Amino acid sequence: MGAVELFAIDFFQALITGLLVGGTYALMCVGLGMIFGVMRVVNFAQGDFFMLGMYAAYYVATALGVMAVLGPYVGPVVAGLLAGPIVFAVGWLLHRFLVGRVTGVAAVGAEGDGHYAQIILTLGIALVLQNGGLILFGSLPLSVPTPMSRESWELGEFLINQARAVSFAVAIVVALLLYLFLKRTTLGKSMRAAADNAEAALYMGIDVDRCHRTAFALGCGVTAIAGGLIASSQSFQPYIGFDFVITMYAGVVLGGLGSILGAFWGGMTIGLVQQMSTLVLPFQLQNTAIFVVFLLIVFFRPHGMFGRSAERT
Amino acid sequence: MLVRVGLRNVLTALAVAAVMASTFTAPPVAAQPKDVKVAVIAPLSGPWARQGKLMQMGAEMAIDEINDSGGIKALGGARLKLILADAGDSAEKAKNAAQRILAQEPDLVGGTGAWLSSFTLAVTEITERAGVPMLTLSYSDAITERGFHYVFQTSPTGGTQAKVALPTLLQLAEKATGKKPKTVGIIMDNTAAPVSFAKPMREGGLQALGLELVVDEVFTPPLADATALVQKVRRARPELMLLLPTNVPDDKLILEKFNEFKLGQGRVPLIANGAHIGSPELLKNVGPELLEGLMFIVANWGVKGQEAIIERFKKRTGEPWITQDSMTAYGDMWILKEALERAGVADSRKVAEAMRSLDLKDGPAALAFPGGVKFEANGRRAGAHLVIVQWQKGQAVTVYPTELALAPPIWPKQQP
Amino acid sequence: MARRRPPYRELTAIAGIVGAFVVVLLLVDSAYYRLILTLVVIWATLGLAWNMLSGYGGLISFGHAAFFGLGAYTVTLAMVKLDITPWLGIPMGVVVGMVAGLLVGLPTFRLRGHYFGLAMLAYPLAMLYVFEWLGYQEVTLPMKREQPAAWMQFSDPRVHALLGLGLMVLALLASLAVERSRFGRALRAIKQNEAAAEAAGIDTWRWKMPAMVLSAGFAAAAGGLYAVVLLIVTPPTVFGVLVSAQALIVCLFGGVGTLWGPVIGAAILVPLAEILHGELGSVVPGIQGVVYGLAIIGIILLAPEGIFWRLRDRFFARAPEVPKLAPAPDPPVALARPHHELLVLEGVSRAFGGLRAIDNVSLAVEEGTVHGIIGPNGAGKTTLFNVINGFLQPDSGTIRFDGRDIVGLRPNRICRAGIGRTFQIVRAFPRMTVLENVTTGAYVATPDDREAERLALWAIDRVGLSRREAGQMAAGLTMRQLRLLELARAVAARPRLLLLDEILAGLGHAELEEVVEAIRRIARGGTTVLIIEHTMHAMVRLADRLTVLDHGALIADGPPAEVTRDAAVIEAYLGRKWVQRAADRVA
Amino acid sequence: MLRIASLDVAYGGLRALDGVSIEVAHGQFVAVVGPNGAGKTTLFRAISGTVTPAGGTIHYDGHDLLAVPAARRPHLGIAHVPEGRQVFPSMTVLENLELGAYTEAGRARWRESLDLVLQLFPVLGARRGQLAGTLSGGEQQMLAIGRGLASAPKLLMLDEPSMGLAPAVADTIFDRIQQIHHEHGVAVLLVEQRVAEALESCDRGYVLETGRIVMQGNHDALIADDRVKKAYLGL
Repeated sequence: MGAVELFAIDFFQALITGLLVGGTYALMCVGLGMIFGVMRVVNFAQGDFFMLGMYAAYYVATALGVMAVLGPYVGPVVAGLLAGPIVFAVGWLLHRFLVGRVTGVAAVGAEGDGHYAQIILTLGIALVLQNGGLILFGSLPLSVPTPMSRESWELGEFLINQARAVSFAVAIVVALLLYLFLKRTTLGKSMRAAADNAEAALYMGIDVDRCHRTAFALGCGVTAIAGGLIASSQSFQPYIGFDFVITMYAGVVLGGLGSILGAFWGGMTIGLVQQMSTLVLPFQLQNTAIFVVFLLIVFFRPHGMFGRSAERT
Repeated sequence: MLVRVGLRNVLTALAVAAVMASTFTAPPVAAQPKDVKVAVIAPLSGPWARQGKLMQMGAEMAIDEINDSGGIKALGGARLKLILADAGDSAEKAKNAAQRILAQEPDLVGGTGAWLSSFTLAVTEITERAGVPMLTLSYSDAITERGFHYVFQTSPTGGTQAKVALPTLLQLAEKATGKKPKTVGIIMDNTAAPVSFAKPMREGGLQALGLELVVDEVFTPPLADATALVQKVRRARPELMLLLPTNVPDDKLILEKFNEFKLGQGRVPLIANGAHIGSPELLKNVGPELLEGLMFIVANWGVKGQEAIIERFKKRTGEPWITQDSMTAYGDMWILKEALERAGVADSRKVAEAMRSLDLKDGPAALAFPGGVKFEANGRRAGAHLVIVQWQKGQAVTVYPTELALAPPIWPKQQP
Repeated sequence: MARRRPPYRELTAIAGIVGAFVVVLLLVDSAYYRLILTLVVIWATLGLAWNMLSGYGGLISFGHAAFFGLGAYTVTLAMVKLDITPWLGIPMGVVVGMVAGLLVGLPTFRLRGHYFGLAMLAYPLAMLYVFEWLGYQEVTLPMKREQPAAWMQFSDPRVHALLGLGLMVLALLASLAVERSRFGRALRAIKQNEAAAEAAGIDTWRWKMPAMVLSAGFAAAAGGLYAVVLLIVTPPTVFGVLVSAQALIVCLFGGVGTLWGPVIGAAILVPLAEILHGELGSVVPGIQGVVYGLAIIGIILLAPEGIFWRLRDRFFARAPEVPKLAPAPDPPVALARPHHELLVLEGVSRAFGGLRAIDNVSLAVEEGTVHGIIGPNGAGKTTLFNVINGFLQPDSGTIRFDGRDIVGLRPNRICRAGIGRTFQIVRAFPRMTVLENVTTGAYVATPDDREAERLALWAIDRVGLSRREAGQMAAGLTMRQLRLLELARAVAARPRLLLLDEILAGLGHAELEEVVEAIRRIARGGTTVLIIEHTMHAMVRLADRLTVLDHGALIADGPPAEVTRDAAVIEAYLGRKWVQRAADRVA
Repeated sequence: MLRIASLDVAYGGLRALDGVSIEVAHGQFVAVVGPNGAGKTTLFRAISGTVTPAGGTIHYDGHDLLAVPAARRPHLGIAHVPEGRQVFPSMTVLENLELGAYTEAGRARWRESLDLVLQLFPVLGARRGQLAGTLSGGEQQMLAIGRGLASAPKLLMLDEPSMGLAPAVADTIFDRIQQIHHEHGVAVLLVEQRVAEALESCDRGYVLETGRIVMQGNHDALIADDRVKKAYLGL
């Protein structure tokens, strides 16, 4: 095989991997993008909701016996999906008792509309979740046990990891369902309305605070599903959130703050850049490549790929 | 009347206060000899919490055994007391932890820590100045290159391991297959330990052994996906693969990718480095098939002669076997005990001095550190040679050195 | 340059802090507490550095670890590779940090709000990976047994604490200088409203960049000292997210945009985290983080803007301070050249999408007059002002001020040229006193801070606010006071032309009289006034000439008495139906 | 139907409304006119619950409105068409209308409301799939009114519907408002600075100045009042 052919094989293998990795990134970015889009809150605890999603999936798969019942192929997927509602509930409660007190209507009039308090509050929540996770779950690295993470489907020269491919498909479906939810359902529409113009939404009879709570919980839940899906490829410990929250922010900003579609493509872009940069750059610089691409895109499109220039930031 | 009662109360209170103050300022004279304090400084929280926990378990076992067998005889049967300090998730916290226990326990005689080499480097800056001997299992050469007098490195350093490991492995390969491998690949992360391990190999070490480096990839942990790494291996097909990540999540990604790309389960012989790759948690995360045949180099492991220790450890902790972190911490406590016996006084500088003159050939300390305990002038353990362990049927068993091996090595038959 | 009154209160407080710190340092005999004290002042310095850019200027940075890390690595690598002592290494690190600040600022200031903050996050992380790639995973500062002091390695670690204290005091003094000078006021004005700041003649880039560079310099110094204290540098410990977060947390916790916030934050949080870590960390690993997180959450719910502001509002609500400075003298009343056209617009148009907000407007404002522009809501009045003062560019047409073409100039240049303006929605800076608010307006007129304050007092007198009112915080003012404040701020620059945007809206009758009288006084003082209103009754008495806009077009222009009888004006105001009915009734 | 009595609203130290009393009967068209800053928008916000009054009462259809959470008020049949349109810019015209129909009544009568809106403003039908943010000012105003109507309200509150519109468009809007009022029996509370159009259409009018009602009366009385003319032209 000639050098060009070899490069082409590497190129497409990296492209496939980038897409597969990017799919779950896209989903976790959508969760964060949703929270920012509706509430305009910078949530630094998002990585820890991702972590909670991983543990939720693990315990649902093992302790609750979902794996035993559904087997090692369907089980992890179902467990990953079930992480969503569990973390949704956690997010709902956190918003009800903490986050809602420094955001939304409550924060109007505070300096910078309460942004300072929000940032530090979510940092505090992150600390509690990580360390509480250590106490609750222990320090052992875990993963959802499935043979899919070590098997691949062969497509000629190319190998497609089964766990990643299934996660990718599920992530796309979940993102699509979320998209349809926001586009089609009354609740989804009212959330978009609250994001667009909270005051006018109130005049429509929409309970804006409830929309915020739903958006926050849903954002946590969706990111947790992404975590639950990745939990079958990657092992994790309670402090893993930090590795992902940065990626999430890069993706969301890249796509354009406030745009959920943008968050999706932003996450996908991160996955692609991370995997494809290895074709030309030293492997060690794959994350540097992400930040360089991130800065370039944001400089040339100061509101991200999908951001509206009228975005209130 | 009221006044008198009041006055009496005040006097009583004052008396109580005076007694209490005296108990805090002056040690009470007691028949029981004072406890001797030794420290474990290790990450108990943060991403390395598991390793700290393993060290803690090993040290606690040693201390219980020492105390149960009569304590420090030279000090009238004084008991060892473990001072545990959490080094957390940063070098700053590790350093603070060291400073804290030194301040709170001025009579500390020595300790072990702090697992991660950057933590150890930070911690020993403190203990060096305080004159407290610090044992460490960290590999970094830098630890004992600073001209410090109070640091004792029980593991072979990264540089030493690199020099010794490959020739040993090549011998193993040749003995098993009848031919010498010609090509080798390296996948490693860019943390300090693998970097210092791989450096001498790249700088002529491989060439001297007649090996050609056909894959050389360095990544920054944590890894998101191993496809791009293993794709290069799949292309180059080295006859021997050095896998040098430093944590279980990355191990899992890489091993599973090897399997997925049909390179696993012995098709390409894999050599790793570090205790994480022999940990029960890795087994739990990837299962026995993927690990079968994988060899790794560590400073210390359960070896022949340690069966009793291993058995006690398993029984005590519920862990399936003992790893380097626990075994080393166990041995470190015994080294401190032996040094205390020789120093005859619970003084850290004297204990350090005694440690420098130790030459243990038997006893629990020597058992924990095969090859015996004797320190060179720079603080490195003389004759600290490495142990090669192999995964065999879901167990990480020592296969080299032969005299310590619990099982013979199985060299994977390379498939075309 | 005349110096302002030294800030005795703050200097005393700093001296107090230094004294207390030294006493505590001497009292504690544990090396551990001394180490913690050292870390308190280092993190406080980083917090102060962050505060210079993000607290005063409102540009929240999530990436100050970039500068901190560069400082740390400069010191370390200088010592390891070049055998340069940290005594020189730290200043070198400061230079490196400042250059980095400049390089980071140039592109990143293009971004706004969260985009800026999150883009800043990328720099330290990119550097982290680059430093690891370069092979600097763990670099230790070698122990120097000969002449340790020459290498900042003291046998007594208290010297480190004192060095840190010195650094923190420098940062405090720098912050104080920033806070009390036009630098700080300009930054705070930018934070509150970048557009209004531009209109007040503040060149926002000129202030943001030095703030970034200064901030980066102090962050690098803190990082350099941190390396000396820790003696080992790894990319995660100096470039990691936790470092950036630490800068942010001590500030947000203590109080943003104040001298004391970072100090309070560091003094509480650093020991708190350590105590929890020491007391609980080895008992139930992780519990220390939980308690620490809960403490942060609890306190921030009680004091969302930080402890400092909460304490101040609760215990130290200051009595208004009456400024004692003598106001600047009246400027000589420039004799208005009769019929000299100071501002001339010719054929100015501006459209938004399909909507023509201003449609081919030509008008001339004569020097020394009060010229009114009236028109219903949405007639394009404010757009016209925005075009004149440079917020918007006209699609076509020319604007000349005193004969000079001003189209295309940035708002702050136009302000410097002599055009001041007020805003429809009052944009006072709530955490500043009336005098401070007004002083920001005077910076254009003079490079001297004291002179600016005197000008401000003059303007305050001129608009009829009392000296007592001058010392009040703008947050508690009434609408009348806010309007006069806004007026004074515009007047303090002694503009030749003053654009007043609906300054009478929302005022009651008595208040309205007072503001009208103030405008008259200003006009008599020689300032030409162009005023927008959409109610006519006050305007008729105030203006020498009226221009009427409707739907972006000029429909009448002339003396008030004439204009108000104009049929087109009546139609624009009362509608065709009214006119029709009136006509019917007459018929 | 709507009875506001001695309403006080203060922002900080500033009184925005001072003892304002206004009544709207079933099916009545009431206009509140006055200059900018007189407190008209504040009045509406108090009714809708986005500002909390310092004193006074608001009764609506037998409810003490101040005790009803803001988000529940539209469900009682109050539609608020806010100043400056405030459509949902990133949503389509149809979605905006659907959100108008978020109330129980609106959902129940969605079909007829939609027909009504499209019949009143045919241009909205033509642009139903277009994002609201891309509409012209006049179209946005129509959409805002249509959105209010979609809730099948008993009381339609309109805040400055003519603001920033070309005269011809403003005239159309006023015609439609009258049509809504006459043909569909919806009570209308209109706030306007275009005094003539507002008073022309109303059954009853109030003049609001610096937070106080300075004049009130029925249509004919106000139209005939010279003070109105004087107050707004300074003649």
